[in-house]
Amino acid sequence: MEASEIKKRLEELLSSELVWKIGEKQTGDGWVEIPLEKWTEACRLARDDEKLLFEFLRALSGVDRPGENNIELVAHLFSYRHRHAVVLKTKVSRENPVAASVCSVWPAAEWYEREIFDLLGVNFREHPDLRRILLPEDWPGHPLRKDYQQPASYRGIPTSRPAPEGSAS
Amino acid sequence: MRTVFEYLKALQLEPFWQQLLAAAAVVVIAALVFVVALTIAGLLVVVERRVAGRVQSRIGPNRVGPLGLLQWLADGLKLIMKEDVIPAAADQPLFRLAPYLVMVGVFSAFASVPFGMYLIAADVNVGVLFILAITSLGTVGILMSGWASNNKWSLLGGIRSAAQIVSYEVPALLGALSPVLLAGTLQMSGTESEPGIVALQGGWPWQWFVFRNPCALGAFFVYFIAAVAEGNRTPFDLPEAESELVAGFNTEYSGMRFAGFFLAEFANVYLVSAVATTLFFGGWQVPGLSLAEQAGDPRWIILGLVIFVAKASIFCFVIVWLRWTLPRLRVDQLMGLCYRYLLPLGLLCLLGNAALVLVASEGSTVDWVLRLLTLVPAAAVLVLFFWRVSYHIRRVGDRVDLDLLARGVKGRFHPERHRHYGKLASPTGKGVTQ
Amino acid sequence: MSEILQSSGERQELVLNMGPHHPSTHGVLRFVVHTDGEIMRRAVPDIGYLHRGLEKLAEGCSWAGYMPFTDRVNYLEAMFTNLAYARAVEKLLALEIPPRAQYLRVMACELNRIASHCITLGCIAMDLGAFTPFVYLLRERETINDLIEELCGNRITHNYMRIGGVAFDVDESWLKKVSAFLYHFEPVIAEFESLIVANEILAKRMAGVGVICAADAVAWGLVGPNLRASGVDFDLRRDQPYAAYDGLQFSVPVGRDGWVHPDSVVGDCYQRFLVRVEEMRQACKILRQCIAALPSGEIMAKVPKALRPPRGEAYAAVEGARGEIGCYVVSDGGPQPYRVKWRSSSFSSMSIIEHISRGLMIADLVAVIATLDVIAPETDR
Amino acid sequence: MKALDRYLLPVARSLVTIFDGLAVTFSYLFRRPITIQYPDRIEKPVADMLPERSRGILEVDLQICTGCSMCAKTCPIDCIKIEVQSEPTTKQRYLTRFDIDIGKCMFCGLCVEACPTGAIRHSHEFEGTTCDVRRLVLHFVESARPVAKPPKKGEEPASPPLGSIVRPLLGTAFDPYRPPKPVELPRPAAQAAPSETEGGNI
Repeated sequence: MEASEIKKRLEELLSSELVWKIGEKQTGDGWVEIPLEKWTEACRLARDDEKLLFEFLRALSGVDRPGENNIELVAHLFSYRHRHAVVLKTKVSRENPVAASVCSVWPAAEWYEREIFDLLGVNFREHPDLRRILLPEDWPGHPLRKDYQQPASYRGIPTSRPAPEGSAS
Repeated sequence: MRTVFEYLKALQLEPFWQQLLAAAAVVVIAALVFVVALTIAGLLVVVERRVAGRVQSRIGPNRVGPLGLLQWLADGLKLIMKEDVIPAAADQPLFRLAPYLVMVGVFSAFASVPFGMYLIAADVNVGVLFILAITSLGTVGILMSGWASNNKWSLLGGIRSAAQIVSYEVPALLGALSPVLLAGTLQMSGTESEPGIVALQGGWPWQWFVFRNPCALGAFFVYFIAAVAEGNRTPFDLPEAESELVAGFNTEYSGMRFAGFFLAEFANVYLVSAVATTLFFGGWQVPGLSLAEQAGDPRWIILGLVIFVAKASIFCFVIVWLRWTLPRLRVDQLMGLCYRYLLPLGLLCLLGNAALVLVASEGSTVDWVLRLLTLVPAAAVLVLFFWRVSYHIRRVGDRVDLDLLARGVKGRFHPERHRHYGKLASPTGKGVTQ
Repeated sequence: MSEILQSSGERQELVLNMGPHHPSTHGVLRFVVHTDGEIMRRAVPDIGYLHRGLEKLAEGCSWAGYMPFTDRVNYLEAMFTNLAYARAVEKLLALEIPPRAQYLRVMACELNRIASHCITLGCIAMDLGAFTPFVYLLRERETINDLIEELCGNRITHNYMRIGGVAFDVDESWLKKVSAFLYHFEPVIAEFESLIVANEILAKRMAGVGVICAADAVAWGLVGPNLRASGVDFDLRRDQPYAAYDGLQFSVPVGRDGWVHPDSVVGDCYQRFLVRVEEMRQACKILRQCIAALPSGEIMAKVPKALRPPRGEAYAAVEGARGEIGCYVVSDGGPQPYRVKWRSSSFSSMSIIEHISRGLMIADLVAVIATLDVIAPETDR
Repeated sequence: MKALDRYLLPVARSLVTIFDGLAVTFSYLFRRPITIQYPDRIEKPVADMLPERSRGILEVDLQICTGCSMCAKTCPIDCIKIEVQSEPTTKQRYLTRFDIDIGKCMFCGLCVEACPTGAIRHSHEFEGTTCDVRRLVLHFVESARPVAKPPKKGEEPASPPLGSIVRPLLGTAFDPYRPPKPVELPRPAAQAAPSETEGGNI
């Protein structure tokens, strides 16, 4: 199914107006904007509906947009049976980033959401085991945020090696 | 004059000097056997690494000494100089004692290994029983090292090896009983006056116990597989399975103590092959000569020694070769193999031997038929094996040293030398000989 | 020894710490294994030891300058990660790639796939105790690395692809060397099969162990050989062809019951092992077709020196040796990528280990990790 | 019979497969090993064995370096540092510093592609072990050199053989670290002009 048909199908299921967007010169992938409160429901419908059958969560990534003061959750979905793909997006406010978890829809999302929590600081409600996955438990801050300052040292270990005397930077 | 003690008795000294000299003789012989066993274990380490290298199309140690034969001295020195770390929370006394128990278990068994006609430290009349009993002392040492190093991995390694060695004792014993049954005595070497297992076999293959009848061949396989398992060698090296248990029971050991475990393992490999040659392949018997002729001339005794060492090293090669070919069994499969396959086969071969010994007396036509019945299939398998080896060489090309970038170096992939160089690969073409 | 036996209700449990320096965890991974004797209750993976922040690094590089970093996402599949990033940015720029560059990309990727499978199959055999097959396949991998070194100058971190095409062209002698290698390598695969693949001990160690059904595989996001071994017949190169794959004929091996060994079930370790052996043979077939059909012409599209893709985002996926490697690129029109996200196959196959590790033995956990082919750098990025 | 099959078939299969596996390993005893016994038992130095495009340690042919520092700009990790000072009186621009920190370099080859005159290139040297990390910074400029004009198409000067520039700089592993001597401009006039550095983003 084409991207527009998928969007129409989703609108029927969610019974609410959705927006389909694409990049500046119509290059790259288009995506469907989902309101935050309908995020889990939209994902469940996308997986279970006969016409869509997106049972494969290809990737769940977070993009920090300090300009628009929100963090985007981007889900790339793919269906093995219908061989079609879609990109769903939702926006989470940057001050108290809390979103509903989609672990119940795709078990694969559990680790993706833990990574987004770890690197971007987005909390997920009813996530079975939300804790940092890549960084140590007590690492200050969330690195993938645009305004992240690298701490000078962690538990006494310097995080950057001084360039040897005479080197470039 | 068969043993040193008769020679001493002939000197007619006073009893005090008599006992002193006898004690000194015992100490000298024990030291001699220990040194021989140590050098054999050391050489076996180098042989294993050379064979492993050659099997994996690489070279193996060739820098220390001629052809790398002194590599084991270099390793030994290194291990002696290395710091001997004892973990803080380890159970000190047990930790220190464990390697000695394992070494005692293996090296003392060399006492009754018949290197030559008279070249045996103690030709006790319960030779086979002594060897199989003393080697299981190693289990205590391994369990002790597993527990004492206070490391979860070694604990698992220790428990696994205890279960393995104890359960493989039984098939090893059953396998060893068949030649004892054929010979009628437990004595390992023996002479024409009081015949032992080797003395009762002849020099030619059809006179060996292993080809006496098919059940004896089966008993050999049972014994060999069980003995390899008892020595913790692949495909049964569960206790120190590198990939699962890091290094099993000897994880925490270093320096001289680790060398103890290491040498004990290789001495055990030689012990297994020595016992296999003695029991099944007519140890030091020189083909074509009767016992009397061999006893007469010391040159034949030396030839017997050479023959024995040659046969034992063939089995050492087989054990080493198994290690670099086969994957490892899981613990439950290991136990299953022992109880479900080796035990019944061992019993079957023992009963079969007993029955056939009753039916076929020595030298009767039935006896000859049985010997041919085992010798011919064994020879056929050997010929099939060498044909299969030549097939593998022909398939990939006799020389793997193709030097892709014409670096002018012997050992790499030479596209120009490849017989199909110059023609572009056809889209549907198959490999050279599919 | 008291702290070893933590009592947890009905039977005491031994908590083992497998890793991060453990011979069978490839690279730096750690498993906290709760075992009851030999049988495992739970194996909780702990990743992050090799997290280098490659996604944060992208925000500091120029578009073309990030290419060398893509080699380091997965050091066994540098060509595939190069291609994923290059295709994502080309999708944003809507670039047309010359056909010769497409074929060169396919050849480089297939060579890299064979090298990566050599490591994987060797590691599976080595973890189960057979060290020799590992050395044989490493010897063949040396030859492939030499071929790639002659192509692009580096054995492992190739940095061969550029946005808009490839960096170096090939000549006749290189094609002849690849052909000579193919003639030499196909019988070596057959020899590997007769040495270890059908081996009863190996089969017994892997058949029926760590079974992953098709639904679980899709739900947990398994891709590539792991997915095909569970019976899902999907391959990006055939179903969503990119580069020059649509013109090439090759078959995609899929797991089935009783393949080679009667006890083997769809989705178990043994099927994952067999799928990779067959894929190596198919990669040789693809290479042969590419050598025959290599068009002449340009190897690089016209790309401005200071690259500024239009604002927008693109996701491009490539069928790597371990399955789909996706690169999600977001551009805000500036000279530097705004956000790069790597969809790595090891990350998702790592997440399923805890789910299937109940009831396995420790030796089986080693087999499961090896056949799922989990690579630490790709998991942590 | 089913149970008997399940009992005996594995035995048959294992005998056949182990037999064949042993045949393969035994066949390797008759084939030649492929080990290259680096570093001492090889016919020619490894640097000559490497293919032509092999990316080893960087070296700069200062005869044709125009000091444009394109390479410093394209390097993703900024490990190239160039300083060009112009002589106030004669307005002649001098290369006073060209350092490459080989400890940071990842041999990606982007600088070689960016260089218009092909001055910077990858030698086939790779044996750069040192005991002091400071010796990994290679200083190509000892005395101030006038910046070269971009050569005309025909007569490029003969470039020195690959690796000959960088091998003396690498030296052996145990050479002690000697800090680079500061490079002064040649002073036809009395006082030295204040140096304005251009290029080489620090």
